[in-house]
Amino acid sequence: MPGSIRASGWGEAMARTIETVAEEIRSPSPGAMLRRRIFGHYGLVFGIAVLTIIVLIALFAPLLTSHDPYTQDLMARMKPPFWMAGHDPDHLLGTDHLGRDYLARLLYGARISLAIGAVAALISGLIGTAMGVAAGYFGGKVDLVVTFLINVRLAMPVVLVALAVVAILGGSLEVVIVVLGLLLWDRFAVVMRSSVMQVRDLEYVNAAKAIGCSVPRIVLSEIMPNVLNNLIVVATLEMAHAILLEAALSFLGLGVQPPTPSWGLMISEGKQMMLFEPWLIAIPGVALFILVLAINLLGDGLRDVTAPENRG
Amino acid sequence: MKTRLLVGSVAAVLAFSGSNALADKANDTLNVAFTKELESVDSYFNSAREGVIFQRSVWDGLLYLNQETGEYEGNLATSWQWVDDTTLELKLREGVKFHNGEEFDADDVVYTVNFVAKPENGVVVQRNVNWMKEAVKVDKYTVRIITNGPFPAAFEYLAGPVSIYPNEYYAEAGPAGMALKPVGTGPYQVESVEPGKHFVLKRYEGYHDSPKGAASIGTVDIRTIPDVNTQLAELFSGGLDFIWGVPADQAEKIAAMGRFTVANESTMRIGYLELDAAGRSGDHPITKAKVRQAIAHAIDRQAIVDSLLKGKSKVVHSACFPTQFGCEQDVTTYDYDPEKAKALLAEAGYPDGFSVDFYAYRDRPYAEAMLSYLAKVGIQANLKYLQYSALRDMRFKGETSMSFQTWGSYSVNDASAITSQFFKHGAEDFARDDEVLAWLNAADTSVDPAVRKENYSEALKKIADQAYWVPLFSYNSNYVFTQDAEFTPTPDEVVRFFQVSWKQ
Amino acid sequence: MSDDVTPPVLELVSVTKTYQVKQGMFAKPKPLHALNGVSLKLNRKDVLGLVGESGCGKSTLAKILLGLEMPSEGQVLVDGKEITAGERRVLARRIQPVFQDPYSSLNPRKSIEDIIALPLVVHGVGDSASRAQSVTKMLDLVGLPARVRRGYPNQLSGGQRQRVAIARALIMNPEIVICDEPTSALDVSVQSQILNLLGDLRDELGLTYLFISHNLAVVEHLATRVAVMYLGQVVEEAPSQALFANPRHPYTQALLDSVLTPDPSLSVPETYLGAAYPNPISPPSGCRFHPRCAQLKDICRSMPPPHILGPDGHVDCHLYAAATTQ
Amino acid sequence: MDDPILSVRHLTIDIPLAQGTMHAVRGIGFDLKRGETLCIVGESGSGKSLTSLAIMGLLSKKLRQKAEKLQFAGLDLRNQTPRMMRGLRGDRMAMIFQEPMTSLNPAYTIGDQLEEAYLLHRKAGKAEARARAVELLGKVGITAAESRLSQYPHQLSGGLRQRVMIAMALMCEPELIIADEPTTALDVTIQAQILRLLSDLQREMNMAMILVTHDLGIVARIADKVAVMYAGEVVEQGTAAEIFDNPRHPYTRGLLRCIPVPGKTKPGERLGSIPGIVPSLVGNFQGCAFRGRCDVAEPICSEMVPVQEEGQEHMWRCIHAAGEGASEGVSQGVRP
Amino acid sequence: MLAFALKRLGLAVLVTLTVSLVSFSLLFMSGDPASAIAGENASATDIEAIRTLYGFDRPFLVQYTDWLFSALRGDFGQSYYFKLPVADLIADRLSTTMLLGICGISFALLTAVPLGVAAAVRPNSFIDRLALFLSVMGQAMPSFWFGLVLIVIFSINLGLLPPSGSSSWKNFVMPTVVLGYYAMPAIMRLTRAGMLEVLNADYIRTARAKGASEWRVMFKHALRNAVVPVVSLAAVQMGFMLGGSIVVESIFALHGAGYLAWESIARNDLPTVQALILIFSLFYIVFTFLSDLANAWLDPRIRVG
Repeated sequence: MPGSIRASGWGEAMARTIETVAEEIRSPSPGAMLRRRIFGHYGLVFGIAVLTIIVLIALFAPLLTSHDPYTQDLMARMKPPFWMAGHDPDHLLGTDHLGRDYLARLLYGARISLAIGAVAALISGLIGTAMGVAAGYFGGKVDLVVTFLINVRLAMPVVLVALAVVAILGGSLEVVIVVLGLLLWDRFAVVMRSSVMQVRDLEYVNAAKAIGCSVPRIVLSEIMPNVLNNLIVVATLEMAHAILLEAALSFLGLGVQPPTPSWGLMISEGKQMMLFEPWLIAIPGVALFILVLAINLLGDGLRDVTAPENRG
Repeated sequence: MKTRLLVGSVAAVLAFSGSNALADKANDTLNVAFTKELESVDSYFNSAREGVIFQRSVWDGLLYLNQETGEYEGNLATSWQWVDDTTLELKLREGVKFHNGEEFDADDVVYTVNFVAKPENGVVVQRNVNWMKEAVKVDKYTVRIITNGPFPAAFEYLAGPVSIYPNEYYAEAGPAGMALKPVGTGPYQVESVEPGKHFVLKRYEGYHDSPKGAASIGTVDIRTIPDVNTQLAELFSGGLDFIWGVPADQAEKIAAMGRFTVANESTMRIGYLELDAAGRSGDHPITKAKVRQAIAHAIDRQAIVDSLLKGKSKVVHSACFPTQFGCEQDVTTYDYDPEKAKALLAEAGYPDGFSVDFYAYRDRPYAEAMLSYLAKVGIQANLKYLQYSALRDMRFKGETSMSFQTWGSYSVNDASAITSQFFKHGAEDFARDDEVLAWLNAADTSVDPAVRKENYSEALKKIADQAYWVPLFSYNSNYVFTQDAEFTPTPDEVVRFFQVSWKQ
Repeated sequence: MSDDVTPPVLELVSVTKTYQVKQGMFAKPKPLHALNGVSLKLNRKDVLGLVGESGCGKSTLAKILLGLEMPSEGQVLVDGKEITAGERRVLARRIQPVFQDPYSSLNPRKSIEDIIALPLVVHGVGDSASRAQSVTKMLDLVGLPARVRRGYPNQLSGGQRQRVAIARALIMNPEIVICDEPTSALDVSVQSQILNLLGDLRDELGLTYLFISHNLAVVEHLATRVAVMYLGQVVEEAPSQALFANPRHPYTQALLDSVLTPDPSLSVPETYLGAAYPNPISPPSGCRFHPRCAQLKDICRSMPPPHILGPDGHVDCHLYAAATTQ
Repeated sequence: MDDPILSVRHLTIDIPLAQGTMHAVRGIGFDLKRGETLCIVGESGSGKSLTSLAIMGLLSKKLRQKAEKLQFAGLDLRNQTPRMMRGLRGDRMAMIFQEPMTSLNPAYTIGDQLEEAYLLHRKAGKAEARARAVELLGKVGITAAESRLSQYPHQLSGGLRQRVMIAMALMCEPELIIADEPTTALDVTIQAQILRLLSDLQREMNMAMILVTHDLGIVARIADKVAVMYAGEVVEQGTAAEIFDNPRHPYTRGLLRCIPVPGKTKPGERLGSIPGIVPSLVGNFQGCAFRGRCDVAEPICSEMVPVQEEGQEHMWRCIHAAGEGASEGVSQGVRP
Repeated sequence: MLAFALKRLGLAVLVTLTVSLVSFSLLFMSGDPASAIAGENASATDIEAIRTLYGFDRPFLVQYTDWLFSALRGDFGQSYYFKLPVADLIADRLSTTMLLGICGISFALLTAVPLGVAAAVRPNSFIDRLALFLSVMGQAMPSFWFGLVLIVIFSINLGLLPPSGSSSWKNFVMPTVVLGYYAMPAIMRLTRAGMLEVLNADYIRTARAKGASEWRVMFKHALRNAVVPVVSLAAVQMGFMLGGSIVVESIFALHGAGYLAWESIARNDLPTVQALILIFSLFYIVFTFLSDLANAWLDPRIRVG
């Protein structure tokens, strides 16, 4: 079949083209380039490292401490942590106001914070992505409706509504997660809408349509992979947002309920004694700060490496 | 609203130029903090502790309870006697003037009593006033108060929550006006009110010769600061002189600092577990007496008192505050005995324990501590921490099987203020014990102290036997104030500003 | 060519596409006639060059042919049978696109093999082994080495990408390829390679092209027939040689005049297309070209031009109305 | 013979990249006299736009730029302070960019932007600047110039915007105008108009013009002199007639064979092509950059590239003299 | 421009209505408001009487429309808790919150915009890294924690600033910093990203080619265009801030609307909560509306058809 081409005068030239192509293909694949960029980005590496450590801590909390985070000992309350005088070597980070091991609560608390962040981001991600993608892909009336809903959602004061709902339903871990999940979808919707709009008009999407791809296939296989980086970035930021909001709700007394060892709750409980035993809020506060910092750095880093020209 | 907003903003900006009134002995101002926003300073239209404190300083009752002797003394009344079981005649003090200059006489008493006794006027705490039917003027300085049936505790209320208002002013201003510009006869007059936020009291120079005694400090500046930490921060940085309700741990630390006086006094408030023995919330293990007794044995109340409440708190065994009239102390007690608790549970058919919702509205650490004790004997209690009104709603509907409650009896030193409140088949009665009801009815309506005492005793004994309640502990309050001030707290948890003075 | 036995592979019968353009909150949306009664025929192995300025409706036409848009009025016939809205997949097997920008026409997240094989996957043709084989064949056909298949679009040059796009278009053995400015984003040295490839493939596979371009030199080189569009209408259509040798419509003439051949002895031509391209929402009355026409007559302002059929093609212009009626 | 207004010798531009230094422009040079038009022609990545930006002093500070000589109207541009360069830009040398859609600031009116170009360099009042703006809008063929002044860029079509850009460049009657692909984004019909306008104005105002383009058609029609750039070098330079009628460098010849020429190339006929792609300019580079794509390359091409000259103006970089061996293996030439 | 404004206004009204419906139904489901009005220690019959007196037994839509039409007249009903008109109550508290919001957003803008511009002009410089560091810190720092830390440092340890109250400008320093720092990172990042993008725009090159000075390029040509999204974001942040002042107000005992909201939720004071949700939403809507108008004014592509 390509005989005619080979036979033609520029067969040799064609052969050389192929050689150049062979050279050219040494430039790395998108995955390899991504890996290369990731490891050149300190913030991202730090974020990944810290987050990995925290996830491992959460997973293996029972192996890291022999204490149970719920067992109280009223005779051994508020023992100071190891760097202070009078500490108990059995409780490295001391004990809280009910004599529970602070280290154990901190370690198990990682589970709570991560679960809240991850599940809330997942719920809001599903809602927001569905809405954003629908609006971005179909445009027109669908877009009008979604944009309107986004506006309504943005107009509602999150903290206030979350407080009200939690006050109504009572603050269990599940309620807090669901409420946050139902409230934090706006950024997903906004970002997905605009990213999908950008991709929607690219020619490879038209090509896929012309090939005869169904709408679900176009969305899932042509559009989503190209907006996934934005989705992941938003997901990390919203995860951090959810963790901070839970902490704020717990701080205001309308979040996760005790004795759940949530970091926000630990700050809220430790706050009572903060002027005398500052470490009670310093320890969970710093843990929370580091977790959120790591997640944010991860998100920022991902944004940088997937769109290096758009750091901001 | 827009214009008002604007004006408000401007005013707030202008206020920047003013400086923070510095608190101290030097300018004779006592700076104190309320923890809760007071819904209304009209003493009949709030139900908060802060309201009681405010009321005691601004208004007077007809009688006065001497905290040291426990005797009733005349305040706005000079003498009083029961004409019959339901009629109390009082002679009023002459020459008393309200803060606005209005003269005090029988008309004021009649107007006040008749106003508050009418349920449709919506006095918030009805039990403070609903025992009165009406007041009748006999002459300018003599009135009769007619009660709805015999009411032995009447003096307690007349010396407490029933404050006398100026009839002319109140008729005109009403509760709304009174809330913004309160007028009374008390040792302090109100200089300014920013609802919920900020109140300034000035010594009433024309205060009559009351057993309360005249105020010593010129100005009391009250701000609402919800957060204990902020209160402490203000205290440390000199913005406040006097706070109370300081949690035990903090009070201990402050006492150790030596910069402030820390005083501890018990209060009439007790904490208890309310158990749904009657099964109002459905069929669950708690309807079984053995289970309730197991719960009583499971909780180390002494440890909670020693570690968490501290101060003058004590473990209580009876469903009332020990000093209250009729509060029988010789009742069945339940020691901390987890093994026995487990055995009782096994006997009741729950060798592996059970799971139950545990409601609470305050003192989360105490609730958590109890949770942990219950867990040790196999009772998996899930804490549901609600706002007071929400929890009360649920309790009224009988939806709670177990809740951690507290009750302060309005500082009324009589068992009727607590036991009768909760065991007379009302919405908050989870025992529904007819026998108890009968005893309490007898005790509440008799004027014979012996009869009352005996009936209360029977009721309380049965309550303890059946473990309808698990009485836990009495509360205490910590008062922290500048070393310049002198103050002796009272067990009724009422801060009487007029009894605070500067150290000489 | 006008054999009555075999209908044209592709035929458009007075296709009109109208968009509603919003003019503000209270104003009623106004109709924009992107296509206004366009009729075209493509016979097998034809290369129909479609030329015109941006905004004339070339791309809308391509979208309709690809089934990306449905005509507001008129019919699209394939082998004489009308294609309805539900039959996009039928269309997809027979008509395939090659787009202008090789950088945005390939999904950057997919490997070259996945991109080329996508039509097979979508239409459920063959198993993965036979698909891989087809991909190899197509790579060879468009002159790319087989190892490219594992690569990603970002690893290829513009010309190579356009070859991938062509491979994807051809893998389903379509009859018609819609080339929408396929070389305008490429350097000249690469453009010639792609043009040669398209020519070779047409010879070899018997393809029919609709070749949209603003580069008249390229059109003249490749097309067998040319249609000139102006404001949603085909104002002239003729066999390529005839049209370039003897442009009849003043607009076609102006277009041809604008072509800058690399001849240093000539200077920049004067095109007389003084006025700007009109706003398609409010097209000029009469002959839509009249405001820019160098041979304007009074009748052009008020009367739409007649549709004058030539021996093989047509021209819509008042200039020739007299000639035919006479 | 008058002195050249612009004289460039051995201009190099290096771009520091993560992988190494990219030698984007490698020692180019040319002279340009008043009233002359130089076309720099080349494919994407050949360094033609960088060259024009370098002359304007608009290169990003991250790029390293060197030249043996960079003289404009007797001034050594290499040691002008930024402030002095600003004084030259827009006044004595001006530039027109490729994208008229994005080259005008969307936030300001046409009038504001035109007047700014004048007010930055002339001690003049707003009224004078305005009058000048109206005058130039008329000159670039915009009717109703007064009313256009208060319009915003988005209200104009692409062709009109490019006319505005030209008017803006001419506000101070510059001696040198650099047009970087000024018609690439425009329709063919508009392209001809704009080019005609540019060459008319250039003649009228006796400016020197550098026109950067990849379109040989434009080059042929407008250039006095042509510089063909490939991989950062000028591979061939000469008058338009010499370049088109007597191309010497294999790349130039290849380019000319690639484009179909109506009336010369037979329709449907196979076009010439230049296989392969531009080599990477990152790192050190030796020898002829074109050798990988060249039909007539020889082993020696990897070591040296001699500069050959013919007459006064025609020069090319290749080991081969005048078309020697160039016709083998390739069938189509430009000329029959 | 007028059509644009009207269209935006129509949208704003629709959003307001929807928010009010959502918040009303949300709280409608929250259970029986009668018990909240009754206060502590009320009996079951008291509560029943209140229920019929206030009309809580009426159908949802009737109650909603009733509430809505009163709200349109500025009557949000009586606070269950304070027994005062909600409108008066909120008007009283809002001044503090507004002041706090204005101070907060000013602080955020005054720090974020210069930092963002400086960071964009010198990418990867010290100032860029400092800006990034500050914004990363700001995003990760729980504001309640930050507030507590500030109190410990500036009130307790240094004794410079009062920890609570609203009587002097000193009282607003820490709340302003805490609230402003919450909004700062987003504004800083957007300014930086916007400036970077605009600085790469073709028209910036055009301005330079005209011979405009860097200063002029930066402030006349670049910032004008980069500031457009920043205005929107600042409006959004301002809206969020007013709603988010709950935490700050409760820490610093500022009796503003945020604190009122928190307490009202705790007290089940529905009319107040409903009114506050609506008013916070309204603020957001008004701010975004104003910012859209400002943007239309800044960006002629919106203003001039």
